[in-house]
Amino acid sequence: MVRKRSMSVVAAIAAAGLGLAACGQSSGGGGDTVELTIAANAIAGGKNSASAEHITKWVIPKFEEAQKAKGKDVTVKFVPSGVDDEQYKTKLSLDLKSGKGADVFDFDSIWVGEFAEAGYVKPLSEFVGPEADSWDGWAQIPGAVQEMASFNGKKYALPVGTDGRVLYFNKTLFAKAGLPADWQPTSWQEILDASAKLKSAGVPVPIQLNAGTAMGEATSMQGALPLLAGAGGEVQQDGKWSGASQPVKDVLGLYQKIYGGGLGDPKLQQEAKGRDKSFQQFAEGEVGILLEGDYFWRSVVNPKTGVAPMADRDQTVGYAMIPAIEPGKGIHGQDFVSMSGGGVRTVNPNSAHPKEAFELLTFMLSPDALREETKDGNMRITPRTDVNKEILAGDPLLTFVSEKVLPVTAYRPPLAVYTQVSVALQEATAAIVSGTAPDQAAADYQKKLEGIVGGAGNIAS
Amino acid sequence: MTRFVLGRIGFYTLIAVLLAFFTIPLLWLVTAPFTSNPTYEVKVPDFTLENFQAVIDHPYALPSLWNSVVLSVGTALLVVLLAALAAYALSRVRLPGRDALLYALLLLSSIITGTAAMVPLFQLAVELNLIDSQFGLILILTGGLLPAAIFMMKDFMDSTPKSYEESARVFGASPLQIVRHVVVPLVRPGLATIGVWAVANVWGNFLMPYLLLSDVEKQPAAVITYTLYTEGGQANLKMLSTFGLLYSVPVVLMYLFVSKKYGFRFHGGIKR
Amino acid sequence: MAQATSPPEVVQEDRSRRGGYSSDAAGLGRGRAAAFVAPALLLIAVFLVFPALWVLYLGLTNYRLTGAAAAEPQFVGLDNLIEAVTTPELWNSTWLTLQFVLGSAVIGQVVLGFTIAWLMRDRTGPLKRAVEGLVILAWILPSAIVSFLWVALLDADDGTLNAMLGIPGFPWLLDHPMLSIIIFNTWRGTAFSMMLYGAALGNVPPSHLESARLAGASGWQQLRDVVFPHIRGHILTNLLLISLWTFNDFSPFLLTAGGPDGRSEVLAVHVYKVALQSGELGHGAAVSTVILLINLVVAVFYLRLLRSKK
Amino acid sequence: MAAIELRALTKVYPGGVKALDALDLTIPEGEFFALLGPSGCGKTTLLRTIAGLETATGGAVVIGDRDVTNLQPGARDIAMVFQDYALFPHMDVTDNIGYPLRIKKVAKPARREKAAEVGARLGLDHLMDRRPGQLSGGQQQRVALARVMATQAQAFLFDEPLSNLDARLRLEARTFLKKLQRELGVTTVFVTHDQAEALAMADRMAVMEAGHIRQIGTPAEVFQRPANTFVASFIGSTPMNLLDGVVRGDTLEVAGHSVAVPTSAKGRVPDGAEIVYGVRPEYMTYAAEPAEGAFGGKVAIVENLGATHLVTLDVNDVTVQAIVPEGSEPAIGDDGYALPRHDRALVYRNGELV
Repeated sequence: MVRKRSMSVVAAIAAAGLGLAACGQSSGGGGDTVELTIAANAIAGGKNSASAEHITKWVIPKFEEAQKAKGKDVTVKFVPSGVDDEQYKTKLSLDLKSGKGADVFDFDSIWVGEFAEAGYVKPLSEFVGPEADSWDGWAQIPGAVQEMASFNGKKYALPVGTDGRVLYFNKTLFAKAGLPADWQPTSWQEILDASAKLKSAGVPVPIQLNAGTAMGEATSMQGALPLLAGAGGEVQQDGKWSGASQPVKDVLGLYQKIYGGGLGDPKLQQEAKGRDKSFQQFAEGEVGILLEGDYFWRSVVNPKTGVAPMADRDQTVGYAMIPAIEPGKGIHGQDFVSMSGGGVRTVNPNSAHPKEAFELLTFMLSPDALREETKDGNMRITPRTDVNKEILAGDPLLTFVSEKVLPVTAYRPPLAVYTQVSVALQEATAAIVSGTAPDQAAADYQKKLEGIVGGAGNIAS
Repeated sequence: MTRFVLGRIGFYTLIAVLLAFFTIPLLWLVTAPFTSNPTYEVKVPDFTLENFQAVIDHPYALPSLWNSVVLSVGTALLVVLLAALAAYALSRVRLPGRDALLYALLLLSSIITGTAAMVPLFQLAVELNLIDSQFGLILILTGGLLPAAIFMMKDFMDSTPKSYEESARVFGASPLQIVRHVVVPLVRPGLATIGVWAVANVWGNFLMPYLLLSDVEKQPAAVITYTLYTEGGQANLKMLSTFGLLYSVPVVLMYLFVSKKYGFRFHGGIKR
Repeated sequence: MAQATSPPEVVQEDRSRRGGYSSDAAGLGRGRAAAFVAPALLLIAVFLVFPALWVLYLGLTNYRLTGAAAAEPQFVGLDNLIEAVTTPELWNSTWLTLQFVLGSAVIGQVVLGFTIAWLMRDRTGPLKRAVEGLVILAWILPSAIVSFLWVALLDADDGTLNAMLGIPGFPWLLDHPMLSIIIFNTWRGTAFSMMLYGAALGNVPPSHLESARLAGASGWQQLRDVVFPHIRGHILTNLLLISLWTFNDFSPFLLTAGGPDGRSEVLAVHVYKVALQSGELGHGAAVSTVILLINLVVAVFYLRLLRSKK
Repeated sequence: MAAIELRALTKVYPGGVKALDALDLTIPEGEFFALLGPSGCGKTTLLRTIAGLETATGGAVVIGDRDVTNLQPGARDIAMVFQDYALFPHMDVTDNIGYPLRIKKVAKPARREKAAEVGARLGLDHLMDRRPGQLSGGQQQRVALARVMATQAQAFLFDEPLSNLDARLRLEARTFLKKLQRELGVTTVFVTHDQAEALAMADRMAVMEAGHIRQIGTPAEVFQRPANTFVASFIGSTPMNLLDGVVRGDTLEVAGHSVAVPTSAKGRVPDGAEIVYGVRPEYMTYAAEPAEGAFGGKVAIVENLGATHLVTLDVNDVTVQAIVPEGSEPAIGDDGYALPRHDRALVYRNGELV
């Protein structure tokens, strides 16, 4: 008797374990009501809190209302996240691979290519219909920004925003070093000269140029890549990757002059939380020049909501465009360069209601929605020129970026292998910081590159 | 006598050093939450409570603590129950290949905690329809913790004298009665140890809950902690430190409760 | 074994069970023992063995999280494995991991954990609770928060440690990355060993210690002659588990991000970088396989070491 | 109360070690029976096989009128006291004593009542709320006994019940146990390696060696007439003198002396046979003067046994021992003579008693 009972108890526990779980879920999407979900790496009270609140408090009720007016019963649910980009990407990939995921989701434009190759996203016109191409908003989005959401000439998503990188500088320190408050260098040498003056004026960190692997992608975006563009190079061009080329050597040479010449703090580049510290140091007036994105202005030194707030930001923080190595020697013969990234938003190819989902997509990029989203100090550069003109007026830096920087900016190649190339580039800068010669570091970079992109045949040097 | 005094002095010096070693890193956690603008520096706080207000106002922070409790306690109970039964049987009955099997499972369990295992685990969860289910997550976490738990538990089982069970058996107790009346009380410190271990493992686990639970209302505090950053990845130290402090309180309470209730040790006191 | 002359009084049903009940202490028998083990084994089989084997298989493909290789992964055989073991980074990571395991687990956690358990063995009250509580707190705090604590402690300019030692600007994490993560992990993980040894010491009959003390054994002799033999099994388990976990411990990443220049890139961090940051899951799985093999060697080493003394 | 009967009981361990070899034994109802033997002789295995903790490889165990060979221990209606008492450390004395009743689903108040009653009988009434760890060895032993008594089983099995007590307590416990068994009248089998304990307590005893019973009998029988040289050397606080000898007609030639064939062996040993002549030191009369049939030699050692002394004589390079009363012990080096008691001397041939 006892034996039987103990056996059955055990079996019951095991069965309950799997059985219960199996009945735990019910599939959504009933008859008349269209249920949509929208996912973004944003969460109320945390990362990108304002976007999350915009979605839940404005987009969803307004969209549902608008649909109701058209006689459609649509409910939208927001699935928030608030994690590292890599983790968000992992989760998205796993969801999409399994045919799950939200109907509408945000992701980084740099992933468009790899997601498209993996079949996680599809050209919008293929499954949404012709309205994807005929959306009137496209006319308001600059070609370069449209390109961000495209792959192999097809539109996979709608861009939701973009950014640009500039040189920030501390006017107080500049005054101390006898430098002008409207500083605008036109060559790398001028940057080095200014740094040297800051150094003699006793500024602890004359210039902070992100380097090394600890900073991760920040080293590429706020360091190696804009400089590469300034030296007239691109990390990948016409299907060939840039190896130990002259531009790469020039970039590494500049790093060498800064960190070998005592103009930057090499230790800061190696610390795991070095970037956070560089922000704090800038806010505390210890950094003279800093290459950063507009995000730094909006979210780091923002007097109200920043993580390293500067009460006198508008008076103290100056900004300048990133010059080419010498005038006219930048990419496409430019005098000034920058790098941009940005988010895109698309419809899940697995969505049961792609048309409604696309409507939500366009609704969120309507001028009204963008205006609503960017009010109350939550300013950012939207993809629409018409909206930007209107909303950015109050913010000098964003206007500056939108008007001066975006026309000269460049984007990263949207390929899966880029992340590894980026790491190799970061390693090359790390080697410089710890004393390797630029030529040697460039040669090592090329060797590494060959392993990543599949042989020397894919490399131009 | 002097030797005794010296011993006492040595003992308390050692304890003081240990306490310092374990306390000093925690200083930040007790100062930063009460500081208006915390940095990576331990400063005398200005004793503001606004950070706590911010955490209380956070829509997901406090509920996520409850989710953590559900996940970790659920996993711990399941781990302790299943590991105790299995370890007892393995300790008392020689099943063929027992030791080799245990070692193999233990080694495999180290793979499962690695980053590379997330794809198989995710797809498995999808197939079994365990996505977005806290119960499913508990099952998955339990599976990963069981080999080590059985391994530890078996040691505790092995070191209890068999005569207790034989005695109960002669009095007519059934195997389950023996386990309930005799074995479980005897290995209670072991059970408590493994329970706390399981809780600690789940409590800080971020990746699996994040991947397997999409619904933010089901996500534990470890996931919410990760959200307290800006779009550029900068930590919101106000929220992080304060939430971190609140985050650690339930586990400390749980530990104190367990150690008080179950952690006391039994001395057989038989062989004299 | 049967014996023919049973008395007629024998109840008939018992005949069929001749020799059929088990002689283990609790009278479980193999059948019931299997039933006790079954639920745990079921969960392990489904949620551990199966995915683990899947990982081993992934190691033989060029699978990636995204890109074309995600859509149609190719079987590449041992290519990943060969690539993994021929890159110097892997062996650098292995060497660092061995230092990490030996320093923080075997020497740090085990010795410190045992010492605390030993010092606290006969104590009750607030001192014991304070010591144990703090040690446990270090263990159960989520790593996302712990990393901030240690950055605040070890920071070169504003760190508590440098302030206490009066050496502002000393970059612990850069000049001594391995030492830093070893001490960090000792701090973080001692609790487990402390608890395990605490519980194990509770099983050492006090009378054994008394008689050793009466025989004039010194503290060390008591440990060696009475305590260690009694808890040998626990020591083996402890070493095995701690080493295994430390091998796969990812938390150094939070402190040093593997740097500077890979000088603290232990294997778990290496896998994280390969599998998650670069998205090369196939390659990452192959490195996991290598880690598994190294773990196997370590486990066999411990078994030999502690079995031979029996 | 029930008799215990073992029929051709055999226990072979995996690996081929034969712990019990076809044992036959009957223990009548109410008897206090000792299993005695050196360690490893199989006595504990035998007890555990009776209890059902070991499975018999062959043969049968019958308790009362039931063949229990294939019953679980709990179904055999027996109770056992373990060497370490196996008191549950997490239960107080009341719960320990009441545990067998808990298994029998007796309600808690009834359990407590019974435990109190049994506890009082064993003088444990003031200890009922303590845990085993807080009790002395003697108290623990009594709790273990009380727990067994509470079962009202057909038979009690004790595994070395006294070995964990210190020497003084052991004597007390011996008397106590014997008295208790008398009063209860429950068939009791106990295992011991201490022959004095067996002699003192048992109604009857079995002496075991290597899985075999070498002798069964009352303590007096076993002490006075050990059935073989093994039992002879094992029983007795001083070992029996076992001297090699040869039969020469009516006399035996032992250690260079000629002694008469003892009464018990008269006419049962052929001339010229090699025998062993056995006589306990207690049955030797020591004198300083030579006597007819006495072993003469030099005093080698004198050991003080308290009220008596054990004198070891060197008789033509053979050791002969005799017990000497208080006050008449010789000095080392003296000449001495030990005269065996004719009616107590024994002759063994091929190891067996003639």
